[in-house]
Amino acid sequence: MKSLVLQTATRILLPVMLIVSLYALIRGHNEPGGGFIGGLLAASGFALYALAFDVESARRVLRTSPGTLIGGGLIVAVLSGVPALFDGGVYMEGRWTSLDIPGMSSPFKLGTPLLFDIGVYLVVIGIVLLMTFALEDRHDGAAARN
Amino acid sequence: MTIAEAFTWGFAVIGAAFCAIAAIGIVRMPDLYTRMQSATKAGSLGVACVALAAGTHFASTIAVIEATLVIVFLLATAPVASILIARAAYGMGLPLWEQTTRDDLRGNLDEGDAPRAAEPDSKG
Amino acid sequence: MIPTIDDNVPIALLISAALLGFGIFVSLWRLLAGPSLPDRVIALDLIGFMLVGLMCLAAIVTDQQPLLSVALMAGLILFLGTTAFAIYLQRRGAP
Amino acid sequence: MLAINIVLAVVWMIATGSLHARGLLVGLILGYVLLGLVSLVRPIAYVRRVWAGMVLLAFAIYEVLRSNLIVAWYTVSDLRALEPAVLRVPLEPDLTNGELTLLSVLVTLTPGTLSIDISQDRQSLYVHIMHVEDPDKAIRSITDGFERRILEMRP
Amino acid sequence: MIAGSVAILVVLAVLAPILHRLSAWLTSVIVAGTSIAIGALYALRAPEVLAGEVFVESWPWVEQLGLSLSFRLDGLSMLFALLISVIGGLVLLFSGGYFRGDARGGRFYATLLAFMASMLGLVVADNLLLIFAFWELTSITSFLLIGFGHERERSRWAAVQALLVTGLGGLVLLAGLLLLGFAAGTFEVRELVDSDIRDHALYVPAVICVLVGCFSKSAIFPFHFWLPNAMEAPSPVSALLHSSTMVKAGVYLIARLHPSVGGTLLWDDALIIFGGITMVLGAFHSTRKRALKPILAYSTVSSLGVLVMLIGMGAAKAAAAYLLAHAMFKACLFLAAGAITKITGEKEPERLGGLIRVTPILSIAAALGALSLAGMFPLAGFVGKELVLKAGLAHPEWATAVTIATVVAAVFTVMAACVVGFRPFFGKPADPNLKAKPAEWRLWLGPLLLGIAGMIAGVAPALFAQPLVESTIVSISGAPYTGDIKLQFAELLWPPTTATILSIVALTLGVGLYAMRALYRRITTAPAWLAWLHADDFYDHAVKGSLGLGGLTTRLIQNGHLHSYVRNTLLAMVLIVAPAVFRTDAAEGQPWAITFLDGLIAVSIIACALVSVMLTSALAAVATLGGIGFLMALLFVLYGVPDVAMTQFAVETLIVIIFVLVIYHLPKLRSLTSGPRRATDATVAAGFGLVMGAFAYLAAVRDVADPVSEEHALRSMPEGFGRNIVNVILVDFRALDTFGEIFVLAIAATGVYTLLRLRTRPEMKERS
Amino acid sequence: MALLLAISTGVLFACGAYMLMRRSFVKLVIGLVLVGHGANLLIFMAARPVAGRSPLIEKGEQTLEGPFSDPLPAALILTAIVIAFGIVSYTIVLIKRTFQDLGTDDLQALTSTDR
Amino acid sequence: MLITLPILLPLLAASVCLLFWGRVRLHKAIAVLTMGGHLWASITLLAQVRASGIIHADIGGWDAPIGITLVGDLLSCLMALLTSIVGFAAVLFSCAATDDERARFGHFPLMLSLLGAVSGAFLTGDLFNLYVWFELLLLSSFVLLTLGGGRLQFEGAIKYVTLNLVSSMIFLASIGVVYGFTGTLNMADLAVRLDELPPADATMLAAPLLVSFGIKAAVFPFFNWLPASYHTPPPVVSALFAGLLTKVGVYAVIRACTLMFDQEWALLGDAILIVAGFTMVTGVLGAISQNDMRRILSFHIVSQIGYMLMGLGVAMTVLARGGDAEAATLAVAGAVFYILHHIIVKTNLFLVSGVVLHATGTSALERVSGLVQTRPLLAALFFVSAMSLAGIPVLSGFWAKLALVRGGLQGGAYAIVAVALAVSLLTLFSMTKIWTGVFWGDPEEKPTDAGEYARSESRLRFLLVPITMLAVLTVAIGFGAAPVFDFAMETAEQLLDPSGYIDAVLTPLPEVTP
Ligand code: NA
Ligand code: NA
Repeated sequence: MKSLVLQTATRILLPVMLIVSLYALIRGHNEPGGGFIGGLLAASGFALYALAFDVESARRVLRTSPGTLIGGGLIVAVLSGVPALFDGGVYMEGRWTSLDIPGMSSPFKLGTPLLFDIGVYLVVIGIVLLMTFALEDRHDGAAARN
Repeated sequence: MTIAEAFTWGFAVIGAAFCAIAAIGIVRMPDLYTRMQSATKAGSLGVACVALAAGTHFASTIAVIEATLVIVFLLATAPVASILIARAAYGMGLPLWEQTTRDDLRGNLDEGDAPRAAEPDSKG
Repeated sequence: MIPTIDDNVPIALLISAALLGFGIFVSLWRLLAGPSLPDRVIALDLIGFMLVGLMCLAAIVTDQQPLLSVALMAGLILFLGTTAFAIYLQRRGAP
Repeated sequence: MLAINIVLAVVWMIATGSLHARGLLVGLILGYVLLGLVSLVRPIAYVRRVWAGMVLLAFAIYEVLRSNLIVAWYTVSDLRALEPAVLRVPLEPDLTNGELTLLSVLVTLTPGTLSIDISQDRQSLYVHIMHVEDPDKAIRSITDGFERRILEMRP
Repeated sequence: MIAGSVAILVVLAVLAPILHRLSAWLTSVIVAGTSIAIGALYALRAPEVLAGEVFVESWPWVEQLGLSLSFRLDGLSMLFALLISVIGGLVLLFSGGYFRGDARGGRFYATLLAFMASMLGLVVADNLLLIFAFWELTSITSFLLIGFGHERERSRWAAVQALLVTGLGGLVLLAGLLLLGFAAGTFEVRELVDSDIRDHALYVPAVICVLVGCFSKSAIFPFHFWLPNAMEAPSPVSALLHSSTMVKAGVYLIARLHPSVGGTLLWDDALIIFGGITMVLGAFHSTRKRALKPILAYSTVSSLGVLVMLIGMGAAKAAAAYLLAHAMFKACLFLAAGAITKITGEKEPERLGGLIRVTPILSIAAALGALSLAGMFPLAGFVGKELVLKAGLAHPEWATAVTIATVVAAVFTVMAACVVGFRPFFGKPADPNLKAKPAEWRLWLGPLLLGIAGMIAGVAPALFAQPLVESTIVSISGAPYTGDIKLQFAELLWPPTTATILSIVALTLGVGLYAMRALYRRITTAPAWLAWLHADDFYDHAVKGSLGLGGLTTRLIQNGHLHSYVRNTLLAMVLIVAPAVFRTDAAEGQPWAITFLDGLIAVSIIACALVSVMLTSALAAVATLGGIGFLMALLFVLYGVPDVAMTQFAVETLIVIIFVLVIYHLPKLRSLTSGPRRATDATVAAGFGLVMGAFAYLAAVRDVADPVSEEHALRSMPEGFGRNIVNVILVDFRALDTFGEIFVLAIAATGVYTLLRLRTRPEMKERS
Repeated sequence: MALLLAISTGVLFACGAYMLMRRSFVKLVIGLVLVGHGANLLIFMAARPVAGRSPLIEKGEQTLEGPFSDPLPAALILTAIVIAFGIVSYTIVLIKRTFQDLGTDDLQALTSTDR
Repeated sequence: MLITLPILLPLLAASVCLLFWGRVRLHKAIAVLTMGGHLWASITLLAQVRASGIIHADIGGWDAPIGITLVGDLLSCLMALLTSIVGFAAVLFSCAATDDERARFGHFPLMLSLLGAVSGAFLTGDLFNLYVWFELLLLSSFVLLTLGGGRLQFEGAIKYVTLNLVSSMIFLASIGVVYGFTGTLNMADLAVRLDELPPADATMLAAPLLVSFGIKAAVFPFFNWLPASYHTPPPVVSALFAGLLTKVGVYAVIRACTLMFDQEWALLGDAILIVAGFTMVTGVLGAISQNDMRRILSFHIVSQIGYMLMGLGVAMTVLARGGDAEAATLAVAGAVFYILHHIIVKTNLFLVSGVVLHATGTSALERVSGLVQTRPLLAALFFVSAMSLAGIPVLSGFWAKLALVRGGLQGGAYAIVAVALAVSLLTLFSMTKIWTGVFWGDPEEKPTDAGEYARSESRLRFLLVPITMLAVLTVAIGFGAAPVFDFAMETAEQLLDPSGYIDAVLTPLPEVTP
């Protein structure tokens, strides 16, 4: 069944959840939050969309496939540990740079751990969606994941 | 006790009280629909009050905005959830309380989908 | 050393916590007793609400603003869970 | 959608801790882009509806507070006095999705009333009411209260 | 050179199948030639060895285990090496005829050569563990040889039986050899003599283990039953394995160890008793068998018993002479028997006859072998038997028993010799239309040479028998050679002794028994009481017993029910862990103060858990689980770990969603189990809960002064640039955990996806 | 509190174990979830958490003063929760698929792989 | 840096495969290349550790015990090397044996993630990190087991999943308790801190940990999940499981006992010996009672786990009672050699069973016969591996058995040696059961049809490539036993003297200035 109320609410909630998820991701290093929670929030938004509308619509809104998110996220996470290797560090050793983003009061500390967290974020979105989409999608037999 | 503290404590106690009432309601009320009435409204209002208390307690911009967001989300999502459950419960044939005086919906519940969307993209 | 929070928590906040705790406990009864599934779902929903409330309250008591954003996120996700239950109920009700 | 855009911008400001104009601007742009991403932006002017919206908000808050107290009273009072009912509220024929949603949400948010269903033909809203003494009056209070004010918000 | 000879055979074994594909004929000649050449190589060393010189070659291998590549050539080794290579060569030649036109020939050569290599290695090895290694290899290669005709069920069964019996012995032997090595402090056989092992505490177990191993290999009672069954092997195999080589491995090892280990009451008496029993039993059984090879097999069993007994009696001279004689006549007879079967297709001597007209040379060869077996002068067998009788008569303690047993065995042996060696050639065929084709040269050459060799050994021992026997005596007795050995039959015959008389008596009685064999067989075949002598049943019972035990335990433990698996696992866990928990006094330390909310949460969690067990609606149970999750989240919030609380909250919700999306396909929960079972389960579960609860309490009251997380708190901000310590731990301090965890998630999602999407054919399952 | 929460932990483990020994697929998963909660609670207790004090460093500070909840077990629990999420989701779908393919949700009927 | 490669390479490759989902040929190429790299890395790592002692990498640059440390000592590097060998063979085998449908649905990335997780479990020096790798390898194995499965796979999987998750939960809870008692997770640091506790407390912490490892290692009485499931998935998956998964449990037991829980070795050692004895016996009894090649082999895994534990148990009891230190070292060396040998041979036997299955459609003894005639090379390869498994000289299994028996006898552990020898006979028996059932007999008698397992003859020939590799390896180890055993002895010495490990890990690495 599709509920009109739910659909309307979802269209409003999705962007909010995405913003909140990014919020959780970015500030996770300093406040409660992080890649997991951010990812779960974002994924919840899309999952809600899939529940309220249908999987096809959710896929369209997502614009990419969960599989790509997983693969990409994993690769980001794996590679985030590599930079330190170039200057004699250990794998996953943090490498930091200060980024002066316009609109930010203090310089933003950008480092490989954050990159790692972004990888986590993407993976979590990917896996939750891969599962919920697969569970919700009634059109069986479609082998393509991408 | 400052004024701000008074507000904080006041809102907190009121909110908590509403929550407690909601909980009592959910236990005491005779059928699902009346229980939902009690739970959704008193509950969300109660939590909203506590959130408001938090906003006044910290009294920083961010805290206020966050508290506001909590309130808005709660007040926006709680009814939606209630509507969904109510319709589902009715669809399941969950009986109304015997003292219910009138039931206009009986026999009129549309099986299948909700109203067809007016806007072309509402189905995504 | 026995770790505890500060003893001088305002009485009002303690009362609030007690009320919320009472509320959760009472709602649990509905969650556990049912009788119907929707009853349990709304009980769970309400418990979730009160948890959000408790988080806000905890933020006040411990003077930790970050807990407020936890409450925010919890509130968002709570909705998703209830929605899923509702959709399940709908599907089971009208297969 | 402007409202959402603003909300997003504010969230952005909190997130980055940049509470000034530049932050707001970045937030607005970011929010717009994000909204674009989820294909929700409709370029419509909203300004005219702000006032009506505020009126609605005030009314809703009032209603919520008032009726919450009533329900609180119901809760602790003798339940046998209650006379609940499920009533059909006839609707204006051309309500948009948003308006329908808003209406049923507001009805639900108000203690004592709970929307259950909107009929497929979008003509009726079924509402569960906790205590009904006069069904017609109850229905009228909904159509005159929320529905009218929502319609006033129309562009 | 010693190791090289083994290596040559190995190489040959590898090459043989390839060669065989090119030319079967050439292969048979090459392998036989090489084998005999190896014999010649050893023979070249004979003068030095016979002069008492000992050749040693030694390379280190796995020193920590005591295994070195040590080889030694002394008299005993020389005798065996010559037997293996020469008889092996003849057998290989014979095989060329036996497997003519058979594509399996290449495989056969490979296996047989591999066996010969193992056997040769065994007799020249000078390290206890190296001996064991070759020992096991002979078991395996003989397994393949016995089962060469694996299309037949009986053949497979016999191969497995031989392998298991010798394998069992081998394992016991391993223990024995190791113990021996520990007792001696060395694993080099040549160094054993110098050690004082007979007084060592490990001596008795070591000897028992070694003897069990040797007995099993050499088919000594009570392991005698496998050898006759092994006659399923092709005749050339029987000729080699069961006359002169494999079954002699046990005898060889006993002889090899005798100087350094023997001489104690335990050792000597065990050898005499078990050897004697085997001698009589084998000879008796040989008279009861109908087919050629079983008769020869039991006769071999008897001979092995004789050898073991002789060593136990310290009769090195008799042992050496008999060993040599037996190798020649038994190989001759096995080959002859194989040839007979090959040319007539018959196996039972009673149905054969008159083959003298078809294959005169083979007949002569067989007659020579049979006469030698019967102990007729002037053949080698006569010398052997005389010496055996003399040794028996001379023994200080066992003279009477041994002599009687020897005579009885001799009577049976004579009869068997007549049946095998004369009946097919000189008797009348049961079936007048018996068709026989003449034997080709490769079929008769081997037997003939062996028969003639036996005669030469008897008539002119100085040619090769005397020196071989003499040097072997030195090796067996461990004492310097005293030079009073008489192998000339004339010297043995005159002046006549008790032994001579007994020998003649036995011969006469044996021939008489042969004459009355129809009556004799009626007497010995009929009674069922003789069945116990047949140990096959015992083996079968043992195998069936182990299979049954296996089946029973497996049905008990691996009964297919997840319920009992979980219950047993948890029960065992409780039984192991609970004592470990309750024997400590770890419950010191200070419990926390209780607060109102903590208590409430704890009680609520308990209530939710208990209710979730009792609910019959799956969804309701899921909702209850959600309740527990929320309560946990609350606990996390109250105790200041907001990240965990948030994660718990989100995960709980997602699990509920997945549950909800899946569960409505599933039927309602029911109470299916019986009351007693529920009670058992509840008890086990309660025990599990008790243990884990105890752990929780103990861990909670324990206060660690300096947990590693103090460092995290100190370094999170200055070095990790994050104020949220939990997050810094997750993405920096312990990022590798998170790293693994996102892979867990990715794989879980992939799993869910494949479970839902990949629907292969429903018949995609094992057809069993 | 320690004792009471320890009892809760024990009850979670016990109930989980009991559910693992039932015959229904769904109860199996419920059992897993319960046991997982028990394990998390146990880790949580082992850390001797400090009521209310989050392991969050104040803005502008470099280190955290005074008693605070041990952040390491928190990180462990977080990881464990997420891993359990992955595993439980997989298991839920596994039982669904098994039910579909086998047509039963009775664990007692699953004996063909061991015979 | 090298030490991270055995973990990173397969996982990165798995990620790339997940990104390019469904591209079978790409997956195959990536998998083969990755395992080649893994092999190279493991060999180099082992050589390096042997040359210059225990190495470790503090991941993230945080000194132990703050961060997670990967530790390469001889044992862990050996296990990593074995992982690459088995993985390489399995990947090669999969290239020809796996059907397209299965390959499209992630067979290769799943295998790679399994191999990465196994490597992680071997190389990590952190208790909780070990848990994480355990979970990853478990989950990968779950999915591999059920991928495209039918009834049997699901049935097996449910048992496998349930019992292994019980183990995981016990492990997880134990980690919590251990942290509560010691405040650390780094194994070297734990070794130090556990010694400060009363011995009984340390043993109490050891008990649940060892139980959970015991479940993973499939020891008596926890092994039920293994025979219930290992024969159900495609043979290459069984082979991979058979070679590696239980060995992770054994590795964990060895690591825990030698490094951390050396406080009450007499008690623990006795317990381990009892468990080892029952494991050997029940496993082999199960094996001889089966009538299917794969089931026999599955039960054998259980039995042989007992041997590995026996070496450990003998060493512990001997040393705890002041016995012969040489015997203890020999016993542990025997266990190490046994693991080394077993992983190679067991994998190979399962691969052989795979060829049998793909050639005939079944692995049931009574449905197939005479393969020695129709597939002599396969028969020869099986024979070599089977005899090695049974401990026939001079194949690798002989040395393993010899070392264990010698260590046991020398240390005076006669009972367990007697059990080991008896079990070894039954092992031989069950190998002959397979040999006579599958390879001997008249091939005409039981004509077979491979059905859905059918593969083209050229593919079947290709399948022999990895099998030959492994068979050659077991022969080579047999003949080259001296250096290998030297290595095993060194490993044993290192294990029995954990101070080297502890010092290496807890000494911070010198700062590298870029
Ligand atoms: Na503690
Ligand atoms: Na220690």
